Amino acid sequence: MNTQAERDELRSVVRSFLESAQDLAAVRTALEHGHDAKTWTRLTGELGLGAVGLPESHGGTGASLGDLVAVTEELGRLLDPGPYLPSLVLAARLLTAAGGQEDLVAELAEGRRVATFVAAADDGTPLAAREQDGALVVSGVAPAVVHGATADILVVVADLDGAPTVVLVESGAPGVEVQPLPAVDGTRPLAAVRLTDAPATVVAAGAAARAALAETLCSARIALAAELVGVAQGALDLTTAYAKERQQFGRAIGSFQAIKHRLVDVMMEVEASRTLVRRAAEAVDEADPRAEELSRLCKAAASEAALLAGKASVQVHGAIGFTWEHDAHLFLKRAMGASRLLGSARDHRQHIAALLLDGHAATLEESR
Amino acid sequence: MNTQAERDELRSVVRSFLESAQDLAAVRTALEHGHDAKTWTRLTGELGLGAVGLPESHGGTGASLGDLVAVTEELGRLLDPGPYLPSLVLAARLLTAAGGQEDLVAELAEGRRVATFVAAADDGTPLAAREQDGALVVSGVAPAVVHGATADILVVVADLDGAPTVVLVESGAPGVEVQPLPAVDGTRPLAAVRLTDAPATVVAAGAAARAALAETLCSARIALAAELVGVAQGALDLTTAYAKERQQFGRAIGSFQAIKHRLVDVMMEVEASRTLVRRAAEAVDEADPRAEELSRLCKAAASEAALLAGKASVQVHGAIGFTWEHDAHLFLKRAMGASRLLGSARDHRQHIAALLLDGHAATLEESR
Amino acid sequence: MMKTEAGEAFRSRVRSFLDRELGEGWPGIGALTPEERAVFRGRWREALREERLLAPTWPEEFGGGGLGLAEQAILQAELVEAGVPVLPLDTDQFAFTLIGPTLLHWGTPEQKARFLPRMLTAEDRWAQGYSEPGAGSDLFALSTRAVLDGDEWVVNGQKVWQTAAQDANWIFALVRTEPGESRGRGISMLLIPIDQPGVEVRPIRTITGEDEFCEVFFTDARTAADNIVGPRGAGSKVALTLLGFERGSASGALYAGYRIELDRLVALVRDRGLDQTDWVRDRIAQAHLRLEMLRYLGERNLAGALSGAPPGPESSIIKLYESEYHAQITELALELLGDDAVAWSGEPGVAHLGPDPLGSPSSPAAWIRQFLTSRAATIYGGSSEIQRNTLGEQVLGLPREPRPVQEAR
Amino acid sequence: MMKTEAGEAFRSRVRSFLDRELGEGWPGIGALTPEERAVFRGRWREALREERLLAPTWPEEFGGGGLGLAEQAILQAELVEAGVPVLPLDTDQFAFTLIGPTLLHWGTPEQKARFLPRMLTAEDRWAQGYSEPGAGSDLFALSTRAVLDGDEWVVNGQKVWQTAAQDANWIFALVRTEPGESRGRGISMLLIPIDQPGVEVRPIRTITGEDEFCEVFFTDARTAADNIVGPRGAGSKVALTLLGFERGSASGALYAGYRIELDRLVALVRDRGLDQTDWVRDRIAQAHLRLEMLRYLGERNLAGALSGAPPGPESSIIKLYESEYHAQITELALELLGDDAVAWSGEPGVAHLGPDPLGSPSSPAAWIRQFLTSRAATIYGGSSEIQRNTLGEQVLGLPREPRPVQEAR
Repeated sequence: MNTQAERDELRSVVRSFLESAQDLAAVRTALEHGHDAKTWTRLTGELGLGAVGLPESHGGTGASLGDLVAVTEELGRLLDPGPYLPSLVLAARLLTAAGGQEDLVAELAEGRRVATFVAAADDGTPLAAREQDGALVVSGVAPAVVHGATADILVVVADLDGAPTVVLVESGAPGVEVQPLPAVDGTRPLAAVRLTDAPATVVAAGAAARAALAETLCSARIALAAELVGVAQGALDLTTAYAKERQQFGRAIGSFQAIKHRLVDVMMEVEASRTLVRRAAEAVDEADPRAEELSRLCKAAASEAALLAGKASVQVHGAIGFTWEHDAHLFLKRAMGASRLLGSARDHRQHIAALLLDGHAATLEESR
Repeated sequence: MNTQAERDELRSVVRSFLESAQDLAAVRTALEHGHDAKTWTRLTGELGLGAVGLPESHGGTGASLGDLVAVTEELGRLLDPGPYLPSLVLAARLLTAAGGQEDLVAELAEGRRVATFVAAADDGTPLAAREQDGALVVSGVAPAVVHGATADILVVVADLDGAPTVVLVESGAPGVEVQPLPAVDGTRPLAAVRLTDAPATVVAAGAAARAALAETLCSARIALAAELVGVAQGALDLTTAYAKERQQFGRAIGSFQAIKHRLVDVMMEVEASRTLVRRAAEAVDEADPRAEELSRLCKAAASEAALLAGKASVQVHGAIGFTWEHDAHLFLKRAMGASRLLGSARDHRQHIAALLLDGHAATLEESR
Repeated sequence: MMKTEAGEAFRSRVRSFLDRELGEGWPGIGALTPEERAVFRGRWREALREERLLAPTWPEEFGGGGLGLAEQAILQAELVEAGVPVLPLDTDQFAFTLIGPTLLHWGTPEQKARFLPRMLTAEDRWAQGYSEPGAGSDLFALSTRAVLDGDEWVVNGQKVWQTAAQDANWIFALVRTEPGESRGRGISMLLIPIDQPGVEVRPIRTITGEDEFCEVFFTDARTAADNIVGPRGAGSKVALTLLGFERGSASGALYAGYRIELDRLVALVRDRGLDQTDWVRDRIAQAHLRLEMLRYLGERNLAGALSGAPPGPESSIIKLYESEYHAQITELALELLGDDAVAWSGEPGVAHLGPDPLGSPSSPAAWIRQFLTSRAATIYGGSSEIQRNTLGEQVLGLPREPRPVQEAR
Repeated sequence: MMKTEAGEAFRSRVRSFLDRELGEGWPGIGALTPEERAVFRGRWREALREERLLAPTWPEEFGGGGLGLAEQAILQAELVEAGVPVLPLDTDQFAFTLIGPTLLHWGTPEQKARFLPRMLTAEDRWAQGYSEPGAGSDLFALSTRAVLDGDEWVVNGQKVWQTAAQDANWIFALVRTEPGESRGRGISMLLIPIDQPGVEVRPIRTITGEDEFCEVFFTDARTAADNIVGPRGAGSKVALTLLGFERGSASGALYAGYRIELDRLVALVRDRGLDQTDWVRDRIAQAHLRLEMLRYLGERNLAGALSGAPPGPESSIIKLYESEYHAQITELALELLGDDAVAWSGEPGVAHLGPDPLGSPSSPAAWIRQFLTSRAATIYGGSSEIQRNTLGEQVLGLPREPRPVQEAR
């Protein structure tokens, strides 16, 4: 695990790389043509950022979620359109948690192959697996799979005779149908994936699979919350710069309280969410029993912060912020997509209410 | 029914009278000693304002709710501490709707006697009535009766063998116990009323009682909503005047957008609520089937407008608004009390949701 | 709203006309395919024009209906409720709600006779030229200029945020004609033909991915000297006059449009089995309440206009309520759609601005588009911030912001 | 929060002390009657002082504990969690969080030796004299003045919004001593004895009906010439220095206090059978989320202070979050109470400002009082509006409002 100073260094590596290799004009190219494979392999392989947060046994730099969130926050801030979330946050971590698969995880970390996470819903609802002629096959529909159309490998959550099972399916295998969707957030492509008796390899089953899935979703919520904090910060930076420059009625619009206070409200949510994300990552790294709860709290907070920042950005920019050519909408739409992924703020508040009010208060008591 | 111009005239009669006879200093006296009986008899008897909205058969000026809301709005604006709501809006109208009782209603209208409305909850939940030695007696608790400690007569909703019944109980009768409550809103005293086999006279029973109660509560919600609009307007006026005068950082604080926009938001809610109140009163006067729905809509709207205005008033006034000597808190507390009486905004939204979503859509279809 | 006998007779006439034109089972224009819709718009515009309902309040000599505000209000509400457009072409809103009324008020007899009938036939299709890059909510901070060269104005500059300028062949524009004067005082309103070499129209793609806006570039563009509306230098007064026209008449149509939308949202709630979910119920009830407020504020505004009462704060309040209502209702729609709100799936929506008309789909694609376009409603025609300043100063009488030091010197 | 060995050892020491002093089954000070509370406060203050925990970070020579920020933070959180006051007397907050630290930083050796020990013994009980009628959030718009007359300052003017001045015998006040200078530049900080004919203290009744504030009138009041803190004319700098002291150390106590309050609210939810009501669940979850945000912002602030990092925006953000959190939670409480929220029934609450301590009643009277006092939290110590200006300008770097024309000239 790194110190905060080392993390800040990691953060600035990501930032400098993306600012030079993939500015928002390049992100726009990705809206039409998908992410740039070369940028992706440089980011993962050359810079080694694909290895962050993965254990050394799997070619990683150490299983620190605190490090990972430093990376995903920066990816969010610059609207990275690559498959970091599905391949490295979801698939690679699930494989790692499930055990084995060191080589495949190392390949993912180096950006040589890309994987994604496939379930009937992104809370891990399983597809159906069964034995057929001595081999395992999987069937079912995953309605919105992140980077589903470009991934090489599908890491699938399936149900085999009532037991949760993590299996691998090659995207080119028979019985795999992929239908790209017109995602609102063009920086993160989606596809519907339909499996029909697709041949699969078991990675883990039963209690091990269940634990791996829970652990992965918990970490992924936090990493995605960090991304949302980055998105919110990016939108806030864009808007603040505009409010300083843009003159109306003889003064910079950022001098008007209506604008100033609105941006302060955004900033407060961004700061508070970032703090919560870092605490949640720390909780995972320290095996704190509150990690699950904190993962939901920070995902809820960051989702709302990013939506608030995206809406404020469009509004404060005025008519120019309503055009395609301006970048404000890219942030708003990324917020719209990412705030729903892995559970909305409302979904997570429902889980929190159950912890607080339905007698599962143990972890909360511990918190004091 | 009067024209809007005549209503505006009515409105200005109430306003001029209260401004001269009962300024906020006098209202403060009422906080300690109860409302001034002389002002009350002048308002009702001398000015004839007690007769507004009651039919001529009962000594009224005509059964127009549109007229009545012109009066109650002004009473709210000047925080009148008298028993207009319980005696004239609730009791007198319930007696009138129930039929008969012309003399008593005329006495109430002239301010010679004061009545209040007693039920187990202010949605008309009944107390228990039974026959005892050939006479009717009533028992039960009404936890918060408006002007309960000073009323001469209790108009009680009771249940007699499963049938709703409206009965009269003299406040001095045996079995009547009245316990004043420390009301948050000191301008409207409350008391817990406990009846223990108190002797009662039947006014109406069965379907007639049920209809009279529904009609009365519908009208009373609207009249109370008008009062809340007045309270909100009074708070807004006070605050706007302060924001124009009060200098900070070398300028009037009302020139700051944070203050200006906040007051505009209050003004918008006041205007919209007032419009809705007038439309609801019109609907009652026209026997529009939407009257019930509109009564709930306007009570919900006006309750929230008054709370918004009261809170803004305390905040914009700063520390001075936090003192007892300043009038801002009187408006906030009146809003706190009146917004709960006859159902909160949330209560009414629940009724509206039932109309919209539980298949009782007939009246809403009619509305288009 | 008080119903009058004359009004109800007119309503019957409109309904008969609608029955005749639309026939049984008309589902609303929202249910048509884009191709059907284009055909229908043309046919429907012709029907309105023949019935003299396209410009109902204009004098009959110019092809108008000679009707009053009350009838216009009834007409518009009936049309929206029936699911047909009030102004079928995108350019019609500029012709019939902006430049047409302006010409009726300020135009010379020649201007009226020349331009008004051609608006009805759509021989002239109008674009609006107010905003400029950099001006934003500050309407009079503009720099497009025109100089008189013989009997023609020569115009140079740029206008932006035009909707529908692609289809227009004329533009009415605020331009600076008196360079010595500052801000509001040196501006005139000119009518400029678009089909000339000096005018270039370029589309601007919006947040929804559609080419809904345009930029218009003037490079030595020319228009006849007498194509000026009102006196020289009076352009800001001419432009502001517009704001008083037809006060309140659209409020019934506004309500009808949002009611159709809320009905669609309630249907979505039922379809998704969310009608017994507490938070959904509360939000729907709240939306209904806000919509009824909007409705009666509109009726009050119209009633005031009909009775000749001086304008109250209703118009500005309505604009603020409307834009915030629509932002909230479309946010609610996305919340109801849940995970389906991440992709533009299903049939696309129909309206450029404001709610989708009767018959429109209740798909994620349609609601997402409404969510995004509703972001613009708090910007167009004076941002919500500016509206609040105006209300605070004009209605509450609060002091204006101090001017910046530079200007005061 | 990173736990350290030294910190945990100190925590154990505090807990042993608490066990020893409070014994088994201590219910929290909120559970005592007002009379019991008054007695307890005195006894408890004595215990803290003897343990050298009343001024934990002050040097031992003045009666302090000689401890660091980290220990202070642990101490305060442990005390609040245990339901005992950190600063038992109302005047103690002014002594130990304001004038004491100011004297440690700016005071002469004589001032420190004279005043600090007497704060510990409560021989000197302090009031704060910053605000004036008419100044509000504009801290330096003050007009109380002092002139040097021989070896004494003669003070005339009025201070207001004092809490606890009834019990105080000294007041530290910002006064204008250099009449030529404008605003911030002509101000000094003086220490003035209250027990003299020239000082009159009058109570001000607040919105809750209690005498919680005071006005202090100075009429030729006198204090020794050397009772000035820092240089003449440096009063605004001296006053602002305070804001940097003890950065973050109270955050754990802040969290503990609000957690105790939220637990009480959750108990109320259960008592009223509302724990399965959807909107209540959502609001409670949201409250928990906001409170955890507040908690970790506070920890981050403290961690920054401990590591010597430059101050971030946390302090101002925390103040805004806190005041808005408290306004929201107390509004929720009144909503939960429903019709019971109309009367001051049940046991009264305990705290003047901020949440009621452990053991306090969950009655309508207590929650109504909290609702009303929480209105003040968005006003005290710089209104929320001022805080947002400061954050916008200092953290986001947004331009200041233009100065009014009068001032610019």
